[in-house]
Order: sequence, then C-alpha cells, then structure tokens
Amino acid sequence: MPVLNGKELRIVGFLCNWCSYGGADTAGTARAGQPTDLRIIRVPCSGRIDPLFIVKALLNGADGVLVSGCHPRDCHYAAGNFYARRRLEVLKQFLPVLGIDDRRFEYTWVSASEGQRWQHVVQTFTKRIHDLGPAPKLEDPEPLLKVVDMALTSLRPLGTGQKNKLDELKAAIKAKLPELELVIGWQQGYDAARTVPLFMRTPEDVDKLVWGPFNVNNPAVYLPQYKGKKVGIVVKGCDAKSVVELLQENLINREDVTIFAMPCEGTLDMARVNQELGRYTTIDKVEYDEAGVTITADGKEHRFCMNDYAQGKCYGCTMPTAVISDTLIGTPTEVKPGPYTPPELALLDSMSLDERLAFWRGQMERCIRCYACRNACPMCVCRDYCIAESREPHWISQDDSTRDKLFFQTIHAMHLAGRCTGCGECQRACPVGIPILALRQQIARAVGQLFDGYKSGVDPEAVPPLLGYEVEEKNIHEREWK
Amino acid sequence: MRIGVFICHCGSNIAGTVDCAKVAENARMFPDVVLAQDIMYTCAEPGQAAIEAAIHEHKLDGVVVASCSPRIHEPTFRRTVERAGLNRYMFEMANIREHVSWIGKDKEANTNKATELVQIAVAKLRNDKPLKAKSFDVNKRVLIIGAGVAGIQAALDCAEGGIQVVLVEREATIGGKMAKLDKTFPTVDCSACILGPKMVDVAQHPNITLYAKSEVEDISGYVGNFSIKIRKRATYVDWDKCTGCGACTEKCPAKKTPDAFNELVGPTTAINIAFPQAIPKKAVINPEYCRQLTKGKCGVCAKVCPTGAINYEQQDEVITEEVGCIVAATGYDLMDWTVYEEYGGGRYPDVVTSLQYERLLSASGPTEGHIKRPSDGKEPKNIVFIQCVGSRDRSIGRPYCSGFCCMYTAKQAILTKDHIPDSKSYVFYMDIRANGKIYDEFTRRAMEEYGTEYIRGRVSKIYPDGEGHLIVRGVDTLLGEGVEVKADLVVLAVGVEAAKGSPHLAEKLRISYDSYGFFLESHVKLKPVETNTAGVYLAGVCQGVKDIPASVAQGSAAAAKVLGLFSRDKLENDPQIASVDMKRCVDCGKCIRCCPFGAIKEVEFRGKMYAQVIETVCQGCGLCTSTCPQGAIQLSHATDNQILAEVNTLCQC
Amino acid sequence: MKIAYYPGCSATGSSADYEKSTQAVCAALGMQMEEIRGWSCCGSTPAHAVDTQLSGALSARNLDLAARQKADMVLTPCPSCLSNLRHAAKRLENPEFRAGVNELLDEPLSEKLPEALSVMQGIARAYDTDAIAARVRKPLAGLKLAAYYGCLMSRPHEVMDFGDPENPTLMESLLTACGAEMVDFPLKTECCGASYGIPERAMTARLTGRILHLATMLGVDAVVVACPLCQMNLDLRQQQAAKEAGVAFSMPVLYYTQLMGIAFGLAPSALGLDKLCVSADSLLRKLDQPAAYSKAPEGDKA
Amino acid sequence: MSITRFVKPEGLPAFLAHLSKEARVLAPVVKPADKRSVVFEPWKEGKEFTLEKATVPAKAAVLPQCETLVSYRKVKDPANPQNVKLELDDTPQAETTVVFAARPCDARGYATLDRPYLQGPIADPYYKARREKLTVITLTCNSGCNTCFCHWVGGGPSSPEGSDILMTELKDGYILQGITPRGDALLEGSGLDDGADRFKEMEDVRKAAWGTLVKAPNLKDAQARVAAKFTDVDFWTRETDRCLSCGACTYFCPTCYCFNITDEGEATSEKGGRRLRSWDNCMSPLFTREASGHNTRMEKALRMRNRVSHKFSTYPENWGTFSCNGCGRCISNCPVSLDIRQIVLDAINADKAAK
Repeated sequence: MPVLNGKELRIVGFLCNWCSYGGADTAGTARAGQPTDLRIIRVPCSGRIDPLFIVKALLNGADGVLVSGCHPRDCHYAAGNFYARRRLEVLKQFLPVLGIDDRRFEYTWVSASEGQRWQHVVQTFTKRIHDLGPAPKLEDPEPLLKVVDMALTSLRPLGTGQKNKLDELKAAIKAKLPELELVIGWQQGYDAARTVPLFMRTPEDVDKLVWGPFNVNNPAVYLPQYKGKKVGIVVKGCDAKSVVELLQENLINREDVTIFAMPCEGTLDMARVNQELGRYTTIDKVEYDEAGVTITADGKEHRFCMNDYAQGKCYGCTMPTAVISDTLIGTPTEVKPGPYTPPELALLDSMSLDERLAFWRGQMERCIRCYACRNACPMCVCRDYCIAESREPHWISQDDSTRDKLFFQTIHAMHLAGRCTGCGECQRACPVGIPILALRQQIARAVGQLFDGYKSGVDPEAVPPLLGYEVEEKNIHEREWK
Repeated sequence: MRIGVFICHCGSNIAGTVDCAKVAENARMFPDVVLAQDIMYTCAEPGQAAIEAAIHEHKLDGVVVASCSPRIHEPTFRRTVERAGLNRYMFEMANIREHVSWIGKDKEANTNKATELVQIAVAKLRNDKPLKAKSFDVNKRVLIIGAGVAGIQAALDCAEGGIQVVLVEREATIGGKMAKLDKTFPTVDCSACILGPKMVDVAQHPNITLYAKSEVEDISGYVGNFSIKIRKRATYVDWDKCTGCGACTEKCPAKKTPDAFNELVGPTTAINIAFPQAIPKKAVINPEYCRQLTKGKCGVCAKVCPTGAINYEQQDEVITEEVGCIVAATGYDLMDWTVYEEYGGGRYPDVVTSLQYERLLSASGPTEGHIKRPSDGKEPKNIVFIQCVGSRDRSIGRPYCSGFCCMYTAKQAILTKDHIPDSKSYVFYMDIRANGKIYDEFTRRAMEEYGTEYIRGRVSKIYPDGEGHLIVRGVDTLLGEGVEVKADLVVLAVGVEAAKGSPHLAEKLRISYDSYGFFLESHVKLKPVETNTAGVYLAGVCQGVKDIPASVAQGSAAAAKVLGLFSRDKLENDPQIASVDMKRCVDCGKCIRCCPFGAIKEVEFRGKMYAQVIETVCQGCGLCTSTCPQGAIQLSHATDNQILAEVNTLCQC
Repeated sequence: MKIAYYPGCSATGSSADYEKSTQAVCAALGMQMEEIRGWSCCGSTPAHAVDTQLSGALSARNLDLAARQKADMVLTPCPSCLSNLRHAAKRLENPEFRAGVNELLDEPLSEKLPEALSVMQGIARAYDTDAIAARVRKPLAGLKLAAYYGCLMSRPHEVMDFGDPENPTLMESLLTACGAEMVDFPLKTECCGASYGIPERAMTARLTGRILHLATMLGVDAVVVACPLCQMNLDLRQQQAAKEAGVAFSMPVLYYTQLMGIAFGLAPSALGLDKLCVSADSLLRKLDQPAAYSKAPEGDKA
Repeated sequence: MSITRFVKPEGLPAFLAHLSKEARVLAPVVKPADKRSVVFEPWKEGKEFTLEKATVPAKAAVLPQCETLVSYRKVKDPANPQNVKLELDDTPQAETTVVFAARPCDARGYATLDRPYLQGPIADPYYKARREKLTVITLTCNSGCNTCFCHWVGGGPSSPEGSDILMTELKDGYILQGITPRGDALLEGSGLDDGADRFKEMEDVRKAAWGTLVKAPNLKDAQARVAAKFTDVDFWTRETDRCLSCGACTYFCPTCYCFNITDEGEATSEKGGRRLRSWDNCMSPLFTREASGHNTRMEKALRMRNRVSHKFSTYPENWGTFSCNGCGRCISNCPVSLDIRQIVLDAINADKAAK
C-alpha cells in the first residue's frame, strides 16, 4: 500500500513503548493535529533500535526516519536510551558518507506526558522532509567512478626496514617456540615480490620469516580462532592495534598471546605495485635499499620508492611500533602527529551528497559478495554466522542488487563503530578494489569527535565507546526542534 | 497461517475520520488474512465475543485488532484470544485512533494510513510465535524498609495474612515521625496511644522479624527471589540481655549528647532509650559522645547495668535475608529550612520547627509537655506559626505543597491554648489546605473557639528586638497593610522532602525517583503503590506527601499487593524476554556487557562457551538483540525478523 | 594586578569624608589605585529608569576608560555606582546591547572590560584578616558596633555577588580584624529610605528610626555604614527619626573606612570625622583618643 | 581451412556495434580505482572497453550470480479471501549474448560447466537456455603470467575449447578464426575483410606464445595423489593455515558451479515472490551447515580439501578431465595468496618426500 503520492512521503517512526509511544497517545488524546505521513513502529525500548533498521529503511525507499525514546535517566530499563543515544549519534554522523542527507534521520526524547511536544516534533520533522522532497534512489544516478588520490605526504620518513635485526627476532622466536603452539608472521609468497602469512611451528619455519615492505597482511586476524591456546604473533604497529582491540573486547586473553614486535617503516600498496609490474611470468630479482625496492620482472626493471607506493594508512601512521609487546627488537620510532586525512575519506569529503550516492552505486555494482572484506577483518569474530548470509535474522536477500551489497558495507561499518583500528585489510582484500575503507574511516572520525578523540586499539583497558555510555554525554547534545 | 483482522469503529472516534469498511476490505488482500471485518465497539463485550466466535468458526491462528492504543487494550484483547484457545502472543494491534483518527480530518489519507498500519501489524503477526510464560517458585517472605506508620501497617497486614515479614528500621526505635508527635489531628488523639499498641503488635507478632538500627545495604535478584544484605549497626548494647530498665541512662555522665529523637530540643545522655514507649525498648550508645568510646575512660553504664548488656567492642553485622518482594516505606524528613536567612537561618533559638514544637508539647518530651522558650526557658505568651516554610516556594526548588502542615498547625494552636490559656497564637498562611474528613471543621475550631488569629500573608523577616522578643514582620493581604507581631516563640511549618538517602536506596531497588527524591510510582492515578520494577511496592510519604490516614491506607494497599503476589505458589514470568540461539553464539560477550539487568550469563556446553539468558531476570528491553552483531540473541515478540517485516512492508522500493 | 579607582560624584561632594577616609585607609594599606582619567557620572538611580541603553553606555564608558589604562579591576566606594557598573557589565554580555552601546560611544568598547568591585571587596581580596590586623595600631577593642549594609550592596545576588544577600558579613570580618566586637545586626539589609528622604520625609524617618532604635537597644557604640546615602539618612536625619519614633537617639554613624582609619592610628582630621552630625567623640574617648573637634563653627582647624 | 577474418584495432568498435544489433555483447570494462579491476559488462555504443584479462570471468553469461528460477504470485479473491490462486512463472530468461575478448581459460570454463549442467542425467533448463544463445569470442594469450598455469591442466594460451571464435592479436590488428559453425556463421555475416592471408602469421604468433610459458610439471597422477591425500587431515591443515575461508577463490573461478536456492519477496505483493538461485561458496562454513547446527566440514582444512579434491580428483573421476582451467584467479584474488598449484604439487611430491 504506497503512500498517498503527491500528498505524503514515506516517513517511518521507531518509538519506544514506555515514553514516546505514550507521548504520541497523549497527543492523540489531546486531538493534537498532525500530518499523516508518519507510520509508527513500536519497540520495547530505544535501546532495541538497531541503527541498521534505520539504514535499511533509508536505503529501501524511506524519505525520512524519526526515532524517539525516553529522556535520558527516565528509561524504563535504566540504560536503554543511554546506549541508543551513542549509537544513533554515530549513525547520524555516518549517513552523509553514503550520500544520504543526515537531515532525513532524527532522534529525540519525548516522555509519555509530552503530547504537545510530540505534535511539534512530528509537524517540524514532516515539514523538513517535505522541504527535502522524496529521497533519491540508489539506482537513479549514473555511476560515478572517481579514483582516490594517493599523492600523500607521510608524517614520518617511509623506508623498507633494512636496519631492523631480523636474526635477533628469529632467535627470540625460536627461544619462545617450545612453549607456544605456533607463532604467526610472514613468509615469501609464490614469488619474491609478495609475502603471505607464515605459521611457525618448527625452527625451520622460523627461518622463513621475512620483515619488510611486503608484509601487508595483518596476522591478528588469526588470533580469535586460537583463543585459549598459547600462540605467538609478530606485529607491525597497525597489527598491534588490532591485538589491543581484541584484548579490549576480551576476544583473546593477554596471557595466551606472546607478542613480538619491530618498528615498521611502512608497507607497499600491492595494488599499485602489481599494476606497475603489469603482466609478467617470472620475477627475476628484488633488490632492497633504504628508500624502496627495485623489482626485475621478465627482465624489465621497476622502481618502487616507498614515498610513492606505500599503502594509504602508512602515510598517516602515528604508531609504527607496537603499542604493547613482550619482545621489542629495535628502538621505537617517535612520530609527531600532524594533520592527515585518509585518502579514501578525502575523496568522499570532496564530493557532494548526490555525487557520493552515484559513487557508491558505481563502486558496489562490481561487488560479487565474496566477503573477503569481512573475513580479512580481525574484528569480525562472528564471520561464520554473519547476518549477511543468514535467514534468522533475515536482513539481506541473496538478490544480486547493488542496494543489498551497499547495505552489507553499512552493516560492517556500523559493527566496527568504535572498534575499527584502520588496519585497511578489508579494502586490501577486496579483489575488485572497492574503496570501502572510506566508510570505516568516516565512522572512526565521528567516534573520535564524539568521544574526546577516542582511538580504538590503543589502550587495552579502555571500553569501546559503543559498549558503554555516560549519563551526561560531553559531546552529544539534544537538538532543539526549531 | 489464518489471520483475522478486526477494524474497530470505536463509536465515531475512529469511524468519524477513517472508512473502517474500506480498511477491512483492503485488509482482506493482505497475506494469510482469511477474514477482515469492522466492528462498532471491539473492546466491548459483544466485540470480544465476535472475535472469539470468529476464531472458532474460521480456525484462526492469529488476530489483528485495529483500534486504540495497545498501551490500553492489548492486555484486554490478549485475554480475549486466550479465552478462545489462541496463544495470547499471536495477536497484534494497530493504533488507528490516537495515531490516526484523532489527529487528522483527511479521511482519504487516514484510511490509507490505517490500512498501512494494519498491513504492518499483519506482517509482524506472520512472524510472531506462540510464547509460554515460565513459572518459578516464590519465596513467600516480604522485606519492608522503614517502620513508620505506613511500614508498621504494611508489616501487620502482611503478617496477619500469614506472610513472613522482615522489617528493617534505620532508627533505634520503630514509629517513625508519628512517634514524635504529641497529638494527631483531627481528633487530637494522643499519638503514642493510637500508635503504641500497633508498635507492640509488631514486636510481638510471630511472623515479623524486626531489625531496628539497621539499613539495607544491597539488593540483588528479582521478583520472587530477592537477596537482601542488611547492615545491623553497632548499638554497643547486647539487646538480648538489655531489659530496658534505664539504669544506665540515669548514671551516664555525658549529659550534653544531642537528642535526635527530640529534634535536638534538649540534650540527653550518650546512652539512652529514645522515648518511654520505644519498640524495641533497648538502650543505644551514641559513639560520638560516649566518653568510653571517645576518650576510652568511663564505663559507668557497664558498671551499673544489672544484666551486663554493655559491650563497647560491638561491631556492625551484615545479615542476608531472602525475600520474594519488597515494600519501601522510608517516610520523609523536614527540608533544611536554614536556607531562609530572613527567618534567622537557624541563629535564633526561639525560632523552632513544628516537629521541635511537637516535642515541646509532648509529655514524654524533654520539657514534659510544658512549652518553654529554648532561649530562656520562660513560658511564651505570643506564639507565631508560619506556614509554607520550604513548601510552595519555587525559588528554593520546593514548588510542591507538603499537604499536612495546615492541619497540624491548627492542632498545635489548639494545644497551645490548652497548655497556656492566656497565650495568643498567630498563624501566617497563604491558603488553608484542609481537605480531609472533619478537617476544615477542625481548623474552624482553632480559629473560632481557640481565638487563633489567622493572618493571610507571608512573613518577610523575623528579628530579635533586643528585649528578648522576636519581631515577626509580614503583611496582611486581606487588609492590604503591613503587620508586625512581637512574638515570644516562632514555630515554622517546615516543608517535607524524601527521607535522606532515598535516591541511593532507589538505585539499589532499581526504581526511579523524582528530582526531590520521592520514589516514582508505576502510575500516579491507577497504580500509586506499585513501581515499574516488578516486586517492589511503595507505601507512605516516600512516594509523595500525604497524611497519616493516607499513609496507613497505602500501608494496607501495599500489603494487599504483596498478598496478591504471594497468593499463587508459582510466579509466571513475562515471556517477552530474550533467548540465545546457541548455534549462532560465538561468545563475544557483547550482550553480557550491555545488559542493564545482568540477565545474561556465560555457560559452558560441550567444551564451548555460550551466552544464556536468566529468564526471570530479563526485563525484555531488547538491548542485547540490537547489540549482538550476528543476531544470536533475539527478544521474543520483538525479534529482528518481526521488526524487519514491518520495515520491509513500509519500505519496499 | 592594576587597580583603577572610580570615586563617583558624591565623593567630591556630600560624602567627602567617606572619600578622605577611603583614600587614607587604602594608602595606609599600600593599595595603589589610579583614578580613571575623565570618568563621568554612572547614571545613579534615575538614568536606567529613563533609558537603560544610555545608562549602560555611561557606565560602559567608565569601564572602557579603565580598560584603556590597562586596569584589571575597578574599585568604587559607593554601592550605587557599583550596582550601575556591574549591571552595565552584565547587560554587555548580550551582543545586541553591546552593539547598541558601541554605537552610542565614540569608538567601540575594548574586548575585555575590568571587573567592578566595591573598595571593601577590593581590600578584602587584597589583604586577608591577618594582613589588616598587622596594620592596626590602635585596636578598636571595647567598641561594640553594628554593621549596616543597606539594601543595594548585596542585591540582586546574581549581579552583585556580595555574599548572602540577606546576611552579608564582609564588614564584620574587616572590623573584627581591627579588634572591634561586631553584634549580629538583623536589620543590616533593611531599607533606610534612600532618596525618599526628600519626597517622603516621614516614612524615611520611620525607617531610619527603626534601625537606630534596634541599634540603641543592642547597646552598640556606633552604626557602621559603607554607603553615602545610608550615612546621610541615619546621621543627618537622626533628630527627625527621634521625633517620629518618640525616642531620643544619639547614635554615631561612621563609615567603615573611618573606623579602620582610627584603628590604623590615622589622624581624625584625615578621616573627616568632623563632618559627622552626631559627634563620634564619645566613641573616640572610649578609645582614649584625643577628642576630635566637635561640630563647632570654627570648622576643621587641624 | 576454417573461416578467418581480419580487423584493425580501430575497426573493433564497429564490429561490436554490429554484434550488439542482435545480441547483448559482454566486453571487459576497466573499473578505475587504486586497485584497478576489469569486469565484463554489457557494451553499449561509445562505451570504453579493454582487451586485458578480466578480474572476474564471464561465467555470469551462463550462470549469473543470482537468477530467478521461479516467480510466483498469490492472487486473493476479494469476495472470499480464503481461496487463493497461485500464479507461477518459471520460464528461463535467456538473451542472445556474445562474450567478447574472453580468454581461453574462461572459454574452457564453459566447457567445464557444460558437462554437469548439460551432459548429466538431467540438463538444467536455465543453463541450457542461456548456453544455446551464447557465442564466445576468445582472445588468445600472447604470453603467460605469473599466476596462469592453463598449460598444466590440459589447456593452453590458444586452446579453442569452449570458444566459437579465436581471436589473435597480430602486429597491426586482430585475426578472427571460426572454430564452430556458429562462429563461422557470425564471421561470414560480420562484413570484415578476409584473413586467410594472415593465417600463417597467426600460427607463428600462437606457437611463440607457448614459448613464453614456464615449463609445466607433469600432473598425470595428480588425481590419484590428491585422492590419496584425502585422509591426511594434517596435510590439509598445514596447507590452509593462512586461509580466511572467504569466497574470493570460488566466486572468481570460471569453473565453480555450486549454487544455493532461497525464496525472497512476498507472494501476495504486486511484485510477488521469487525463487532465486545464487552462487554458493564451498569455502564458507555455511555450505555444509545443517539445521541442527552440526557441520560436516567445520574446519577450513576440510573445506579446502573438498575444493581441491573436487577440481583435481572427483571431477576428473566423473568427466575425465580436471575442472581447474589454470586461470590463476583464485591465486591472484586471494587475500592471503593461497596457491592451489602449491597444494597440488605438495600432494604429488608428499609421497616422494616420504619414501
């Protein structure tokens, strides 16, 4: 039953049963006139509203979504609206990166006695949505294929880490190996111009360990499956942040994990390296020097200087050395933090809302739902039961639609709110190179602004922001209904 | 699935601006709907009968009623479908009155909106599952916090009803504020005479375990199975041995101890019994003033005590009691009136509170009933009563009326005339609030028979005139001129606020409280003695200002609720609670961390760890369901699929 | 901490004694105060009744002049000036009001204006009780005094911020530091009739009579004031009050600065004691001080 | 002598335009990004295209990621809502399609899929409808690449299997050689110049391509060796330590053909419900999870064993040839560069090492 076209727009309301639904009743009892667009869905508590309901509505035809719960402190369940307030504010900051105008979503607090206030809220919000007009559909715009500008300046000198003492590291690992089931590191891949994760169980395995700009994988992704077993892991700075975040959520136990670390001087962006190498059959040799590597493939030489070919995250990296470690070989490098916007986020920032919608339509069309982005993510511990492929609950259909594919990316981004350490593995793993990191970077930026510069994966004791709340939020204030 | 849809006219409330027949017609096209009809009054007896008949005739296994707010009639219709043999949770409502017909006149838009609301109700219903309430046994014992008149009444009624009562009182004696009163309005009965017997009943009732000088330290558990930690404060007297003979009180050298029971009107001894009719009639030592406990040398009371009950090394003791439900009857305190500098801010001894005046009037008080001026002990001739000191005054954050001050001031004025026949009483008031049985007649007597001069106006300043009198300057708004009274004694009718520490106790009880500390009842009109937390009831002024008859009534009301709760051997929990699908849980612990009620625990099953919901503790807020990334924990009757069904019905582009 | 001084019109006229004793006491304490160059009237009572914008501009201009002299604080003896300066500062927080004032003045106000305080508050902030007691040469021991603040100095609380509006105690602490015994004077913030002394003489007489009567009943040696108008009503109109109250009064009414001056051992002439209608000789004799000249026609020969 | 035609590079767009008159032409299109990728997309007039090897094979031409098997609607009789009419529509949607510039390993994929989908006891009607309307123009490879190993498994840079036309790049243009009657018919109707005179040059170029390949190991007993390794779970565990069990290898593989069937949509809505067939991924635990939650292949090692054994032992057992075409996409697209070649070689050499 569609809305009365011409007269109404599709506005969905999520109201908590105890206060706001009661407030709407009070408005009704007082015969407080309101436009008819709003359709109210009753939920037990505003804490029950998963932000993904709102994204699902906005992506599938809703022109506006209004959420209302009890005033903070009045929640019938004590803390429901405290959690809701944080989640909904993060969602509101996240929507623009998708190309959805965040004015189309609003959350507020209305108590059961505030009938008049509810009338005012509905009238104001309905008028705002009518002013904005019907929401653009993801299929409307022509695909816009813009490319990330990787010409970046690094906060610290990038190099190939030739100075680190790999032998000392190997010795340290061999010493600890007997008491560990295995130690995870990197080894050379099927040719000299790439590395793959290495599982060291015997001293011979340890000899295969390599350290250098090709070490792109994040070994932390394997730790949750070994929870309860004694394992070791060799980490770069960004990998260590994933380990800390896993500790913060006790998905691994600190005493089970032995951490080996060395200062990292940056890693290569294999996408651009492979593109430069082009089609070749064999790698002849790879020479390392301080500033970069020279790869000779099928007799042809290719120069990869770190300043031009590093991964986006390495230019802005402020923690090249592991935040925590049991064995640190070499002296940690200090990086003075400076202004840095991740390249993917900079690209999105440079676009208007409509352009972003067109951009994501263009990008997500080629996604074939292989879920490498999810399985490469160290935080995705529930990958085997992911709601992207489940019927109980049934969030997404198996239909090959751009909207469902984009919806999965928002699921992943929202699930990472306040947890993503920016290791970039999701984007690196994407076989068709969709710049999905922009969505996670936008959420990380919003979380940073909302929670006093909170950074995930830095302090093992810190509680991830969306798993806690403050009664009085410093940076989240109720928006007036002008 | 076979769904029946019933569109209510609600007389003209809905039918006035919604074409109910059209909505029913549209509803027939919705999935699984086999019957859709409109009814004049669905909630009325014939309406409900029509639903029951339809369920039998069409073998329905789900019902949608489109009428008023589910907050009003969801329970009604659930019972209806249950009577017809259908599970009460295979039922959904669409609010087409408060949310549609009453808020707009556009019939076409309203009909379309009503249709859509019915459509999403049908969509949700198609995903609903029958739910069975689980039962759990009840510990038929009740904890009553606070032994004022309300607490005493609740305790006696529960005990009479055959229920074991654990009564906890923070002071050394029960009786609360009423025990401090000399007489009570409107009958001028002696307070101790009407309260005393009840206090004795409490002491002697076999079903009541009394913990005086004790406080509730911690409450855990849930309705039917609360576990309470009670801290018995050290009284330095072994109450089993003490007979209450009072020998120690006479001999105790620390004569300057402030007497809290007598509202600090007169001093008392470090070891004392609050008042003659105290229950339990046992001595208590005030550790801050007892010379033995402060300077380590005295021990007089230990020497004179015939039964050797004194024990200076006694420590606090924490006892755990298991109870099924709780009644909070923690009463009130007078607000700190010294914020009023204009009345001397507490610096003038002859400006006393009404409760202090009660102690002056009381025969068991420090002055044995002779009204004496605290400054020089003389008998006052001119006594001024000032009403609404710290009530109905927004400037100091006390906008509410405290309810019983007008009445006790009239009583005190009458008593003053009895005690001092040639005295003259003045009462500065704004409005006399006397709305009980023979209340107004009582205040009339104070004015006409006892010559009390009621001056309608507020007092702006009280100051000593240097000759031992207090100049009370105010205004008489009826005569429109300033008034000055040279008073010997000024009695302030000080406003009421929640007992000290109420907010802290509310947090332990997990009930909410308002900005003045009064506990929040479940519904101000219809459920005054219940709270939003199952198994926690309220009685007396802790819920809001009220006089003794109302407090006693609430005591009995709370007891009735307790007896109702315990009338069944087993309690049924609300089946709309969360449950974990072990197959999907990866034990990431997010739900355990965010549950406000600690209702989820980690369990081990075949070597792997999973989350599991404690069914009786879960309140059904659904926070865990929206926190679990993979939807392994679902709140029944509000599962992800049910809400998604509604969202997908609305947003299908 | 650079301090600017705003004397106010009465200082140069009717309350010259208050001005002299204030300067003397501040000098004795070593408090450098630089008079605001080119200060003007603060608008006193009538100005803001006529046009709040204009009266705001008057006081704002004075504050601005002080700001240009790099002053952090502006002290003024008179409560009425203090009230106007502080009310102006409060109203300037509202951007439209500030813009209006800027238009009225020759050039826009400087960003940050110094805080206006009474001299009494300035003294209390700069010197704690020990520092004042250290300066005392002639303790006021034996003197029983009643401090009278009048209605303006502590009200409204959110603007004046002068302690508890019903019960300010700053004068008590200063004079106790000088050795005097201060009684708890309940009518310390009652109205003295202020400028109604002219149109409603009888009412003012009744009001001042009540204050003087209570002071007399409390057996104080003098009533201490900090406001020129209160001093005038209590001192000058003592006979009218006596007629109205039907009781004879001879209650010296001194400025707190005069008493502090006495305690600091300054010469009576430097404190303008000769200006008092009700002579303070009895009080001085009590302190075995050389008698100040009585109100003899010879004027104030040293 | 097969029909041959020659076309200059500038003549390709016209050729495509000619083809797209009666058919949907799927051509490789570059998707610019930091990590550049090439995907097959319907070509329209004026659209840019490339002849590079596609990141995603053109399997979707015959086995789309998601297709509607059956669309169904329940129509209710307003008078009597109890009886409901069910409308079903299971006609396969197929469209004449030309895949332009596939590679021999892609084309060979079609041949690999044909066996189970067409030559089994029951032919899949949906697959059959699309396969019959498909014409494959394959561009032969002039050189191998680091992840290609088509020549290990019976293919080659110019293997004609599964193609209708083989196109080879010469110095100044492209020669198109008809392989199947459908290919010949298309060439004849294409209006291109004859290419017979360039035939010799074409063969030299193709032979040269073989020269660039790295020598292939002998995989003749790979089928037996891999089958023998079936019970050695440790072997598979060590081989798949680093596997993330995502779906990159299966979804990018031109010969993976497993699918999943789900119902979506609401029968009584106007759009009705649809029964969807979509690609399934045997590397994901969902592939073998039972309703009870039990999973026969809970560990990723067992899943990898299943994938490799299917391609190198069970499929050959049924159809006599490997079902892996050696296109190397499962290696180049794997987030941890897991190399199927390595696994097969390890399986073959494992016994030698043991002896």
